[in-house]
Amino acid sequence: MIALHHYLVLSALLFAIGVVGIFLNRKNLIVLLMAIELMLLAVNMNFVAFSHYLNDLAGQLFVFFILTVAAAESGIGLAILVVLFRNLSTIDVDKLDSLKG
Amino acid sequence: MNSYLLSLAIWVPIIGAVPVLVLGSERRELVRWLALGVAIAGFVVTLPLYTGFDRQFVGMQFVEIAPWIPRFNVQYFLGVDGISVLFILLNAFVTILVIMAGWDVIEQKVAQYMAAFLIMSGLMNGIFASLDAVLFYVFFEASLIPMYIIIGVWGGPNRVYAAFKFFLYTLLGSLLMLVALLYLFLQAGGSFNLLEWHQLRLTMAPQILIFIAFLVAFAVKVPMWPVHTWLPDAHVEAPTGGSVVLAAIMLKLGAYGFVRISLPILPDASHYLAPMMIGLSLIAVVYIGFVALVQADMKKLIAYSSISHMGFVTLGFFIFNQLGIEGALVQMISHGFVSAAMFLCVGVMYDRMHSRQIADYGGVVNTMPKFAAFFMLFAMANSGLPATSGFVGEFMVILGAVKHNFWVGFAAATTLILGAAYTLWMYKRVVFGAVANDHVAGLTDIGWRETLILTLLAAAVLAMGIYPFPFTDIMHASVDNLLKHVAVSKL
Amino acid sequence: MELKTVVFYVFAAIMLFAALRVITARNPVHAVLYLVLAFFNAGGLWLTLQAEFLAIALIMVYVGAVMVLFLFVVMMLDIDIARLRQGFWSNMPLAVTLGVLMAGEMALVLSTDYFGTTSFPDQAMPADYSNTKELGRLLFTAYVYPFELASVILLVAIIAAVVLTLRRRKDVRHLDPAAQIAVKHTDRIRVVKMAAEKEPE
Amino acid sequence: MKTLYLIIPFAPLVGAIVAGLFGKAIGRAGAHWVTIVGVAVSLVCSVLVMQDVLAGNTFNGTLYTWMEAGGLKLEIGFLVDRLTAVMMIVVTFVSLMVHIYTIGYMAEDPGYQRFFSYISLFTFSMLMLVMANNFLQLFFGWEAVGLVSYLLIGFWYTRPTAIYANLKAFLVNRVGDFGFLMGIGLIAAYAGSLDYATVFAKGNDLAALTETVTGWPLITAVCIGLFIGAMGKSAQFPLHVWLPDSMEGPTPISALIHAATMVTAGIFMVSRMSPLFELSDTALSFVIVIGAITALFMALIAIVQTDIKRVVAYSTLSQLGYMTAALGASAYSAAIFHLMTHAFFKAVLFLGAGSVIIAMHHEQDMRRMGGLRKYMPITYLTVLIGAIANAGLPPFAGFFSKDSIIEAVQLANIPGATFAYFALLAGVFVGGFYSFRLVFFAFHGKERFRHAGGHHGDHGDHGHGHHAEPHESPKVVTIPLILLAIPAIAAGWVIGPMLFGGYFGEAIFIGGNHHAIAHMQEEFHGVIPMILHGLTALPFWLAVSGAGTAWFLYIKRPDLPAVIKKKFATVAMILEEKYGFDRFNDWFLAGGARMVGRGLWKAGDQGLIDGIAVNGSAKTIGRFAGAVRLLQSGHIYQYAFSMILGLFVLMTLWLGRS
Amino acid sequence: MLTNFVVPDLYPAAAELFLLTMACVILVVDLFAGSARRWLTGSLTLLTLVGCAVLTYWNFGDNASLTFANMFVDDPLADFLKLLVYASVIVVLIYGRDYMAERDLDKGEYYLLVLFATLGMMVMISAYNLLAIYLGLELLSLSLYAMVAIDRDSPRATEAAMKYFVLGALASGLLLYGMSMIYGATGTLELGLVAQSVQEGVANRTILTFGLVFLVAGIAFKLGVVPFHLWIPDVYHGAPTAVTLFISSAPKLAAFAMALRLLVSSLFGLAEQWQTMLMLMAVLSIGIGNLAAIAQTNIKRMLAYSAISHMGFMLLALMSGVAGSEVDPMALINAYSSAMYYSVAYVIMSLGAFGMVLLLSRAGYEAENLEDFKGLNKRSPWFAAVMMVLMLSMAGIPFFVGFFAKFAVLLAAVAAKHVVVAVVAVMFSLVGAYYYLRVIKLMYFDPPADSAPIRAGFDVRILLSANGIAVALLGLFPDTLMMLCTATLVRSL
Repeated sequence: MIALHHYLVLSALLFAIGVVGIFLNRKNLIVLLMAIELMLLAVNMNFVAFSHYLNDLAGQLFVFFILTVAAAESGIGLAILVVLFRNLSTIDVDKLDSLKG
Repeated sequence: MNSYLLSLAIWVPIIGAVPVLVLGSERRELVRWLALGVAIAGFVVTLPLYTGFDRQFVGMQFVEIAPWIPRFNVQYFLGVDGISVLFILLNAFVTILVIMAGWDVIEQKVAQYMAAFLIMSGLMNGIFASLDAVLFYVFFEASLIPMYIIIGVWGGPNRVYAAFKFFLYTLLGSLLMLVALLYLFLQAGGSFNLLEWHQLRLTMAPQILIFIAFLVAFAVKVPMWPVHTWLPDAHVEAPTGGSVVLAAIMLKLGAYGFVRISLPILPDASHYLAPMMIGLSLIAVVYIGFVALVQADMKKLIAYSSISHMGFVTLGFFIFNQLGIEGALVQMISHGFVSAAMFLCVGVMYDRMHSRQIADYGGVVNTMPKFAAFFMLFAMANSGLPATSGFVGEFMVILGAVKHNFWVGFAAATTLILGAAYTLWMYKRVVFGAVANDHVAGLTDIGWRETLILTLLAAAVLAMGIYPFPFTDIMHASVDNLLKHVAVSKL
Repeated sequence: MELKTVVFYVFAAIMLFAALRVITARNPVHAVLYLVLAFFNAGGLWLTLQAEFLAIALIMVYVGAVMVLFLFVVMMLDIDIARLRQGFWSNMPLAVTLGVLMAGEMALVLSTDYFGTTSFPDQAMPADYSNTKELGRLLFTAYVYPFELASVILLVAIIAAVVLTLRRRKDVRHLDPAAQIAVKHTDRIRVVKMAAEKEPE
Repeated sequence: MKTLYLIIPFAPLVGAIVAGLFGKAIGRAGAHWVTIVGVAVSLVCSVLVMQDVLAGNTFNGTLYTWMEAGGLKLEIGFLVDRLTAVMMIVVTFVSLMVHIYTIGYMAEDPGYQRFFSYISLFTFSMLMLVMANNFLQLFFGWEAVGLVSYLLIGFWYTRPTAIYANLKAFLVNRVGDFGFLMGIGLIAAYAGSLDYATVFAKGNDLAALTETVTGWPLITAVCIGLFIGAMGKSAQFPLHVWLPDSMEGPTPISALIHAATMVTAGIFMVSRMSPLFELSDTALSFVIVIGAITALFMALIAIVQTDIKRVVAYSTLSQLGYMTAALGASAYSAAIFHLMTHAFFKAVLFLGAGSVIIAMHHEQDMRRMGGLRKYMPITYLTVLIGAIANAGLPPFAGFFSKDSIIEAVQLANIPGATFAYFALLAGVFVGGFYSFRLVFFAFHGKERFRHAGGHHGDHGDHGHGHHAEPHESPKVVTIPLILLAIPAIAAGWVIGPMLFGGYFGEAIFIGGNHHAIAHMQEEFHGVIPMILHGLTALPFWLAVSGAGTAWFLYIKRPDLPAVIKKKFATVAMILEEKYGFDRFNDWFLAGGARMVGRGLWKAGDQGLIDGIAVNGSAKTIGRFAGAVRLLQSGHIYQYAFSMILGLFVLMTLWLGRS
Repeated sequence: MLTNFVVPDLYPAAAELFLLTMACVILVVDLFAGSARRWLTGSLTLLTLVGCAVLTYWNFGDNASLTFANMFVDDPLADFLKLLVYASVIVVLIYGRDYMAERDLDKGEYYLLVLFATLGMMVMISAYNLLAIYLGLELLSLSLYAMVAIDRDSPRATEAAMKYFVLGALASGLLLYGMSMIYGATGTLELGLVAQSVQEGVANRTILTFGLVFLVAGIAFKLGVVPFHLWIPDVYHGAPTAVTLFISSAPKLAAFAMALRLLVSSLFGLAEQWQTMLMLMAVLSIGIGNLAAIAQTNIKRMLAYSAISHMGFMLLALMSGVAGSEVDPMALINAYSSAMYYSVAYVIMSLGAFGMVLLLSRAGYEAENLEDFKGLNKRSPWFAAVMMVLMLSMAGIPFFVGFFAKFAVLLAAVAAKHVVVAVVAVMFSLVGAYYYLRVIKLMYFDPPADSAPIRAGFDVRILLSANGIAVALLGLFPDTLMMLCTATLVRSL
């Protein structure tokens, strides 16, 4: 029998993978963006599961908006990435350290 | 009894500084006269405080009260008693001298210089007149700003270090005080009224903690050993006027804080910690006396001597007898005159020679006899010679100290020897002797403006030494009341 | 074990594996594709939760649009893949330790009885229940405010993308609508007055 | 009558102010006239007061309230009784003589007006001191005379030795004042008043108390404290070191201040405090021992001095020791009596020495004098008188006073009196010796000054640069000499009324157990019998033998001193080094203080407080700041890591709680 | 649950609607105006903000009204904060105008992004639903990411934008996760219902606390407090100064509103939990912010670290509402109004400080190093004085507004028996005083290194002067602002 907590634990693991992806990756900014998508997916999973088990559609609507926003966010993120690549000719995360101290 | 005298004393110089600043440093002569006018006006408005003072009345006089920050029940609450009234007069008086002392010595940014002193004068009057803790604190801290600027802009070669040290050291103390004030506010059920705080009952532990918070604030300002090291640096680097105000007024703020805040609000902690306070004061007197002896820089020497003299003030407060407290207050006022005069004397020489090193001088009396005479008088006052103001306070405090504990008096009295030793040894090396070098040979004696300044101070020093009665008389009722108050436990 | 359970575990396992590969894949193109896989599985899981609309929307929006965009960018930017993988393992232990600790802690909290079957029983929907219809209704009634906001956010994304990436290249001919509209009739035709031809002298 | 009292101190003060502030305007003559008139008025009034006092009127009244605090009322006022009257006469008389004498002595000095201003100011201060009716004013005058002495010793401020000496004088005096102030402090604390009358009235109560903190018997502590003050001012061992150096001042000063008046302030003060001292035998023992030590050992130093003024200076020290010993023996009247006679004959000696110095163009070394007798007869005569008086030979003034002191000490019954007696006796011999050594050295023998041609460089500003024969000094110099010589001879004859006639009456109090004076009173049958008795007594023969030895060594066998000196080189060196006090003070006290100061400054202020606490904490903060900056590495993954770590920590902490 | 669409009450959201409409108008106008008539875009933007202010002021009521199915709340607090937001955005636009124009960055999009960011803040401020908070936050953040990168030829700016973006996305992921937990535990997204559910003890506290941790992390990121602060210095430094000015001002108010709505309005039942979290972060922020600021040579970075410490102070007040477990309404109001007062004061000071940096910058010259302030007193005594006032105010020296802000905060902290925390805080602000004083030192004690005259538009001069004077006047008469903060809070909570 699959209960709510199955979904929650699954999403927690997914969230953790996303988080680890962010600081594990030191070379490629795109993977960073994808790790963020994983995190958001985990959140979405939570909301959908709650929505189902609470029998309340608000959660699903929230997910709807998260999807929208995430798409917009990806767009901006990629735009920044492109600009960055034009300036630095690299998307190496390690090279992004001119601002520090 | 509503009067606006205290407000005038505070705001006349501050508001007067605005046109001075607006005039700008281009029109120097005009700026100078205007600043002098403001300073004199500032002094004139304080005179009724003395003449109209009711000596028999115990409480606060010339009270002004108005809501300021109703949100926190902070009031614009001013008033003076016998303890504070003289300092306002002293401050206004010294301001005039300082403006005159900077007359043609300061050529850079004249307007800012004059304005800084005027503003500082107003702020310091505010400290002495405040009866609301927040108002007190605000004035207390705000007065750091002009002094910081004065040291930093018109100071000597190492002025930046000195200015920072001055500011941060003092801020360190006052920030702790702020926390203590807030605590008291809450204990008092939401009042910042110092007079109400005087009635506040507190248990021992908070009393001691609050006392220590206040101690840090006031000790730095006094300055007491071991938080005194900012003073020599600040004095050495500050321009003459800055040193004068610093020594004459600013050091008094800390000591004033003890009588106005620490003692009456925290009598039990004060009694409990009195041995420590006395110990620190005595260290200031003896230790600093020795240190002053070996200084090669005149200003530093006088700065150390200031610390030593202020040690007498704190000593006087914490022996809890009338002689001690009144002696300390008298010492504060006297030190206001004497240290101001000493710094002005060094300033007179510095303006001509651009050196403060004792070793660069020698035989100044040959070329500047008039000056040497004034300097002698002030040097003697600094070493506590009877018939000068320097004697009165020291004498009273020593008598009080002997009454309190023989050995305390004994240690305090060593200043008789040390004070004379460092002051006169310096005097000997600087003024006496044959003309030491061509620079000294080329010195010109003081001009009329310098003579006027020094004469005013000399008159004050002698008057106070020969007839201190008017000075002590005015404080009797208040000191009496304070002592009675301090004797009652708040536990 | 009923079918739903099996389906859950299968989808969950594949999704986690895909997610792990996303962050560990050497080639960013692979990473994107693994992410697509993860999204597909997530969609499957949402179907088990009777959220059909979102499941389909996820596939359409993400796989169909966002991931394509990602791929597009990956392809467009000429990235030296070999160099990108250097030094990957050096920070692995720390990252994994923290990740595992965090995941463990989160799982510990979430696997409590609170979210068990007793307090949250499985919801059985009526047969004629349409998830899409209900969502649609809500979206355009109670959720009209966020809906409008979401549109503004998309507008911002458009503006941002334009302002950041649009380059007016000098060597490419382009149209300027502002100039086109603002043009005056006098600019279109220039009447040139010419002097009559001179008589040869 | 009150106006009269006011005039006495303030007439000189007015003179001093006028001469000091308007010296340039009124010129030299103006300056000396205004001050001389001031002092003269003072003297006249003092005489009038004396008459009044002899008529049995004493005065004790307040001028104004100086200050009031904590139940302690501090006032400025006068107490005029017989003791005061004597002092007033002595002070104003000697002062007047000095004023007149100065006209000649300082004739060519550029600081002429300043000098008159100073000595008039001194007269004022001294009068305030003796006329005080309370401890505050006493201390007031006490310090004021110290100040003027400081100014006068350093009068020639370009001389390094002079400004060294004046600083030394001031500081040593301050050491004494320190003790004095402690005494006053104890009085104020326990008697609650600084008024003489009130305090004396409480004397017996005070005697029963002990100091609460130290556990000392109160009255002893008070008296020793006060006496330490007297030791400073009256240059008693070991605070005597300033007096010989003070001879750097102009000679009139040496006469006025360092022989006749200021140094006797201590003697006067102890006499004034007799109601207190009489209550403590311990204090009296202390006094008598200190006095005896001073009397003998300072006299010994005088033997080896060659500077004419220094001989006189050490002789003064020795004589002050006698007075102090008398105080210790409760023979206050004898001390005051000796004070008075000493004032006259020591002034004579100093002014005579000054006269010699003028004649020698400011040469003070006796080895370059000799045979001056025939060039300056008046000076010679007066100096001889002074020397005889100083040696204590009858019938000159010194005999009476000195003899009384020795007798009183012999009769004293306190611990230390026996030691004191023998020390004083030895001192008499030494006194006879050095007094006559001076006379013989300077006025007899070979005329050694002729070989000392170009030796004027020392004091170039006063030298004339020509080698004229020495000649008698002008009248302004000799007249005061003569005027002073008369009392130097005759003043002793008032011993009867003064010591035994109950002259001092209430002014001096002697405890019932101290009966030296009373005993002597029984033995005293008049001046002549005393002289006759004196001729058979030990002191006389000791003095005579001292004088004889001097004659033998300096007239008869002038070659011997050098031989003796060689034989007893160690002793001579000890004496010439003045027992090493100066060296010790310079090295240990002055140097030590500087070392302590430097140590505290460098190690305490600069090292510990500034170095470690202030700059150290600033540096530590700076280091922390640098470390914190490193956290900001610029790498996204580290930023993210920090965030997640923060989240993890929060999560762990708070989930553990709930 | 609604079944049919009913037109909601639009009046409470009049300002938002107006702004959105105007944004669309400007979008079109700018397209046709072209770069030659950029002033038109700028003026329209300003006009829009003024119009919003009028509408908001007109809406200013005594009580809260909900609309849009309880997702939008219009209460005095919201109106007050919005007015402040408009004001600071107007100031930002005026200060930054020349800077952006000189660098050719004053594209129409810049103005649009500013407007949309403002809309995002307004949404956050008025949010009464977790979803609305999220959307407002994203609207703001996305606009800001784009603004930071607007100088797209600058490697520094794009680097900053990238960092901001990645970390911001991470933070919103955390926030969302927290929201999902709150939703799961309480079954609702509406703040009022969440509060109700928490108070009634229906929801599982463990889960709530779990969600709270994530929420707090998200809020902390937006405020920029340790350890979620690391983006602040880099973004402040890298962004064009005019954008830095924007980021450092109004969004702090929005973040404050978010914190207040999430923590106080909805999760007050968990106050004991979040208070201690905030305390930990506050102390760390004050400490690390001040320490790191000392070591800076770049004034933008320095001000960034100072922002971190200021936000720490703000948190100090926010966490002082409840002493122990007892709830005293007076103490609550004191604490939250102090926090609000502090935020407002900080925004005013920050506007002035960055405004000064902008004032000194010229075409092709960024006056962003501390050294650039050298000898300012010689070059312009008046602006040196303004900067001095700002620095002293930031250092918390009276008579300036910064002091009373600190005062109110410390009072709240001491009242909540956090005396030790208060002492630690003041000790670190002593450290902080050092670097503010250093700026004054450079301006007053040092000779100028650059004698170029200061040129700026008349309006900039007036506004900057007014800014400095405001800091001083609000210090001399601090009561009005304090009372406003308190009054709006009392009527809104």
